Amino acid sequence: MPALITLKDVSFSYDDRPILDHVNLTINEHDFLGIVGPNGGGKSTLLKLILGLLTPSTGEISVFGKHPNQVRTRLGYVPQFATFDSAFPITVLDTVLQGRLGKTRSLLGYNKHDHAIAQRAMAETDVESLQKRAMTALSGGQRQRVLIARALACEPEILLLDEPTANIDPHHGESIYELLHRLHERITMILISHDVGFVSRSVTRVACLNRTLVCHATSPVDSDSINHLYSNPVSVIHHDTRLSLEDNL
Amino acid sequence: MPALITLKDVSFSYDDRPILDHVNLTINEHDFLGIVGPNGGGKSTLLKLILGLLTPSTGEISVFGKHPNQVRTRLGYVPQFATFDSAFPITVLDTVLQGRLGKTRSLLGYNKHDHAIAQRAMAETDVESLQKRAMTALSGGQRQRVLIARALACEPEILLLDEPTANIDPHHGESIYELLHRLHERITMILISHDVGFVSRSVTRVACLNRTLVCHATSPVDSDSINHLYSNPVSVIHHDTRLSLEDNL
Amino acid sequence: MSFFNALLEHTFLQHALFGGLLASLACGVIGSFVVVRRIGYMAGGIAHAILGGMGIAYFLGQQPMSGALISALIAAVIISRVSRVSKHGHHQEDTIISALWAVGMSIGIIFIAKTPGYNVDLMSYLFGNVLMISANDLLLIGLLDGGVLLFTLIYFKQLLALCYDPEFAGLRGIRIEWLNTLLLCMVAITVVILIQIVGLILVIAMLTLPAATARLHATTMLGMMILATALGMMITSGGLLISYNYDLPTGATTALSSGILYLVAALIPQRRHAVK
Amino acid sequence: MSFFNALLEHTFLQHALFGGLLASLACGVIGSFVVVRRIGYMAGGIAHAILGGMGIAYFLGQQPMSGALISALIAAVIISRVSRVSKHGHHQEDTIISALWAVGMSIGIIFIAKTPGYNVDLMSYLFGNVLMISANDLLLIGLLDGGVLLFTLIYFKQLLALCYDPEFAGLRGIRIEWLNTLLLCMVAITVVILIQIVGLILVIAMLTLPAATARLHATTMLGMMILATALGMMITSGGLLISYNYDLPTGATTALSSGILYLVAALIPQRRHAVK
Amino acid sequence: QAQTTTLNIAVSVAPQKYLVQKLAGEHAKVRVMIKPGQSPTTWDPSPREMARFATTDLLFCIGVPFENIWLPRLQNNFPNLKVHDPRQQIALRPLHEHCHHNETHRAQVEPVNSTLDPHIWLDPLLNIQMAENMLHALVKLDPTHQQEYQQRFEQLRLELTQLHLEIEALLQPYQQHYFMVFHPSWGYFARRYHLQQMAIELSGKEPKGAKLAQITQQAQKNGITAIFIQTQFSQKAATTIANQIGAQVISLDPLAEDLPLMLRTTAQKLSCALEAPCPLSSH
Ligand SMILES: Nc1ncnc2c1ncn2[C@@H]1O[C@H](COP(=O)(O)OP(=O)(O)OP(=O)(O)O)[C@@H](O)[C@H]1O
Ligand SMILES: Nc1ncnc2c1ncn2[C@@H]1O[C@H](COP(=O)(O)OP(=O)(O)OP(=O)(O)O)[C@@H](O)[C@H]1O
Ligand SMILES: [Mg+2]
Ligand SMILES: [Mg+2]
Ligand SMILES: [Zn+2]
Repeated sequence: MPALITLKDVSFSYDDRPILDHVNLTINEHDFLGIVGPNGGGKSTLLKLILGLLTPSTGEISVFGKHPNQVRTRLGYVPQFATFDSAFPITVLDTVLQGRLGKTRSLLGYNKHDHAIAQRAMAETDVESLQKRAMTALSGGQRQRVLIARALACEPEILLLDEPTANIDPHHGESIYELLHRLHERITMILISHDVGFVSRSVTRVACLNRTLVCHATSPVDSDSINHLYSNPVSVIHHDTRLSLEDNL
Repeated sequence: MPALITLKDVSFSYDDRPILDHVNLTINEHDFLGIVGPNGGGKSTLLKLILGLLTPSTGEISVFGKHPNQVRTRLGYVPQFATFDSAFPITVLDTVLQGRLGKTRSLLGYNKHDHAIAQRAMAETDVESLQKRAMTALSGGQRQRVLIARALACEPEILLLDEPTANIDPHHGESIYELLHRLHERITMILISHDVGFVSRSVTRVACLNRTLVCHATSPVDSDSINHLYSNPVSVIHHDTRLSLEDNL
Repeated sequence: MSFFNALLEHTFLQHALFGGLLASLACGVIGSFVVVRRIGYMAGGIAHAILGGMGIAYFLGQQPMSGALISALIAAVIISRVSRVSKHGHHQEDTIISALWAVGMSIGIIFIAKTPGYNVDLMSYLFGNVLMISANDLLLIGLLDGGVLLFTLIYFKQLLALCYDPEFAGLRGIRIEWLNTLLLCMVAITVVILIQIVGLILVIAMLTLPAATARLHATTMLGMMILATALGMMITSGGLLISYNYDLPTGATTALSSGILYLVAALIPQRRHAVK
Repeated sequence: MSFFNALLEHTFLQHALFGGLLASLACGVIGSFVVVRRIGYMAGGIAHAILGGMGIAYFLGQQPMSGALISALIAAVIISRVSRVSKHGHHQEDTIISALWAVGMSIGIIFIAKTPGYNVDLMSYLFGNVLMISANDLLLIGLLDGGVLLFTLIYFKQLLALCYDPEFAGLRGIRIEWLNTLLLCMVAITVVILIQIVGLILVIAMLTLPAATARLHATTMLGMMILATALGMMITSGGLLISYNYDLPTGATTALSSGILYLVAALIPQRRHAVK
Repeated sequence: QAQTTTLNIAVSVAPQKYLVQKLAGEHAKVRVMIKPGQSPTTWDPSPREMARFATTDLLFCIGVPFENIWLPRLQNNFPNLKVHDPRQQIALRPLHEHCHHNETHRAQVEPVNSTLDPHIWLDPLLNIQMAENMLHALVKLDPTHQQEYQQRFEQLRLELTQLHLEIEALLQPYQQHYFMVFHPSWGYFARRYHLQQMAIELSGKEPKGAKLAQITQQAQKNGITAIFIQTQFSQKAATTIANQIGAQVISLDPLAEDLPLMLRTTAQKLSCALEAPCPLSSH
């Protein structure tokens, strides 16, 4: 099984403040990696590096064996915060359709196939009924679900999710978990979440990131070991060094 | 005990789409009301009405017996999403100090007292060490905690929190819960959260909002009844009518 | 003589009418981008920035208008390039446009000062007049319309994504720098061509105000473009009619109407309960 | 003759130097607000919008400059008022300023058209020149500086909150509409006063570019204001020196320097890893 | 000692330079304040140019609108700068005359603030008067060369008279003919040679729909065959109107420094244009 994503000795700093420190990570096909860690631990930064939105100070990142910028369209991404102008005149449907960019023909409008996929993505996150609404007229959780639908519409081979269920109500949260579970059969996923319960239920591997990354390596984590890991979730996630985590294991 | 906030028969609609429907609510001193409900249920809208940011279509809202606009400075507010320009050149400290506006002298700069309170607020949400940083240079959860600190610096008599712990890691989430618990002794609070576990542990009353409001009235909810309420959390929160909720009770 | 008789009789009125209608199309489409991208500044800025190119062209003994076009394109490229590398990835085009305004106009003035035997009022090139549109001009606006429509039709989905969420658009493999440059060049060309045909004020008015008015009511870009074009057509023909009947300057009357229309539309309380 | 000898000899050079330094202060402070509020457009817009007031004043036989000042203030009030009621509470000032530009200039043109007699070139009232600053002008800029500093000092914390997060500022009991209007009026007054003393290009350049350059390096508003003022002082005195040494137009040279400084600073890769 | 001093003279517009230079010869260095085509927006002197006003002995103004704004400021900075208005004894005409499109004009009171036409240098004979005024000013400034200045003036008067006669002869056949201009700069010229100037731009204001219609009709009625524009301005608008009425566009430069050449060329171009067959029937 070839590695889809490899990070070799990746470091990154903003303004000389080190954020990531010699991070090594390999993600194989069908992995479902959960990343947990304290606020400011560098989780979002790691995703942005994998997407090629940021460039590592040292080390190397390859995705599908290539430079991240060359394979962008094969990845789907749900950002932690929407980066768009919230007053922009655009409907939910048009937003979700934008996930098709890079997959569909490059000239002229979207075709039927794109629309079908967008509809399916919206159905999966239960925003179908909102599709004609303006993005401005959504509640926080509705907007978040539209962003997930947009990422699904990309038909990505790898899906990167940065706290996708923040602001989402438990019912929809639950159905998003189920959705990710289903998707996991065909898509490789990286999920950042503070929702310990969810992470423990769904992912196959967990990485703890707080400047340095501790990955609970290649053997899929079974439910027991996850439960063990999170028996005292707060202290685990708040470990400041490698050691404290390993103590817990 | 006088009612601090009363909503009488309040309705509200955006563009003729009804969002709130004849909502009645009374909040007394030392109440800690948790509001749960599905995405788009109108929770954020309700807070905005209480703050006077929106005006009800029908019905009346009074806060401290007055029109909301007249008592704004006695309320503290943590919005669901930051409304500011994220590239603005401002430090964390200056942001938190802005909570003092309306409490401090109106001319010239902030005084020592303001600084002391800001420091305390930052300590309470553990962002003291970030105080010299630019707001642009914060992670999602760090920013969220700064917003909570800003609301605390207001020294509000009523604190309105719209999903304050979204994006916050469990450790800090825990300490924010503890903080709110402590504050509850002196501050009346309304909290919107999808975090069922938290709501059940902390609040004295729970309201379910999905266009209509079902409030679990004046008797403080003990831990048992909350547990009962959330025994099957998804179905409870996803009740579409008054009835389904009452079925569950 | 009534306006309609006059219209039948005078070709200049016919040209003004058609010119206005044609210009409304280009302005409605390009203006919608201008408004959502918040670069309403662009028309005024480019208009003044091109003085630099005109000054240099004159110095070299070339046609000022070719200098204007080239410098407008250069300005567009610079705006796109600078906003790309700007610190937070946010577009703060207003500052870059100010910089180009100052730089362009300064270069123009310096070249004027240093050109021996200089005797052209470069500013006069900025003031076209809608009553003096020639048949050639009509053709030119028609071509502009064609170019704008073609460009928008072909790249509509990419342009929409670019304006809405550049980061996401980039992740979907769109070469956003390139497309952004193309869009700004389109704006620059529209501005330069229309300025010398209908004049600076009218370009500023037509490029931003119908689209801004449309935005108050449209929920999609496409709707906004169509509404903006329709409004533009109403305004230009209405402006012509009013100015004829009340003996007022046409350009100013039209610009004034569009400004008033926008301000009134913006001040009328929206149906929803206004955020205080 | 070296620049410094010339400076000792010619009062006009001394006036230019002092005028530039004084103007840098007002521009550094007000310009910082202009930049973070993204209303760099305001200088150009107001400059053209006040033609309306001047036209009316001229029609009524009044001093054009009083008309200019009044209309600038009216424009500021309108901008503040319209942006307040705008649908989403977002400030889209660029469009409102475009509207005022078009409306103001059109009114000017219409009134001039309706004023019997040959028009004075109203535009020429607008354009000061840094080499023609009188002692009175210096006093005026000094007063402006004083007003700006006082205003900023007194209301700094409110202004900061207003620019950063108007919704929150409003919730803290700040009368944001009122303060916003006051701020925009301050900008308008600065623009009108400085335009007739140092000229339009220089005002646009000085009001936005030093502050924008400062923003690339400052993390606080205060730091931005101080840096912007210092940069402005460097640029104006440097511009004067260069223009003297190379025999170039002073206003254009200064504006060009500030533009180039900004563009270079914006293009130099930031220390952090740039977001692509 | 007097022989070695040269006078530093500044003039408002380039044609004035011709007159002063002719009068003062090598005794004066003359510079033009406003280059042709400079507008208040683009007029931006260098410090050295400004410093020269400190050593300028005399400035001849002419009454162009530019001066209203800049002269007071200039004098403010250079309180010793002498400014001389060489327009004494010249009957100035208002820039805008109401007689051209008479049938629609209500009896209008001549407005108080109607601006006077500054283009006196476009009439050879008025130039003689202006030169004479300049002569007096020069003599007052530099009495030692009075003789020489006087002589040079006589020569200039001769030259200009000659020019006048030449133009008069050339334009004699076209008395009362109409010619069309964009900006009404040629009022004095027209008055001198009994021609009728029709301006598209009314009082420097943007033409208006109904007016423009009248003007084009009028132009056709008056048999206009050419529209004269100033080289300084963009030709676009004039070209469009010219196409409308089937006339040609001819560019003239009223601000050229070589005054006689410029006037002569103008007269020739005019006579050519007026010579062309009347296009009345063609439209
Ligand atoms: N500005 C707006 N214009 C029109 N409709 C709006 C606007 N804001 C919100 N809505 C609609 O109002 C309804 C209630 O929104 P609100 O933000 O109050 O929901 P909420 O309960 O806070 O949801 P969430 O849990 O997702 O934050 C939603 O259906 C939303 O689509
Ligand atoms: N644009 C930026 N400039 C400078 N520093 C930044 C920037 N963005 C983030 N940082 C800093 O980098 C560190 C890591 O940020 P990151 O967003 O990756 O954290 P995170 O793990 O996603 O946290 P959270 O759980 O709060 O979202 C933080 O300390 C943050 O302050
Ligand atoms: Mg994050
Ligand atoms: Mg909400
Ligand atoms: Zn201008």
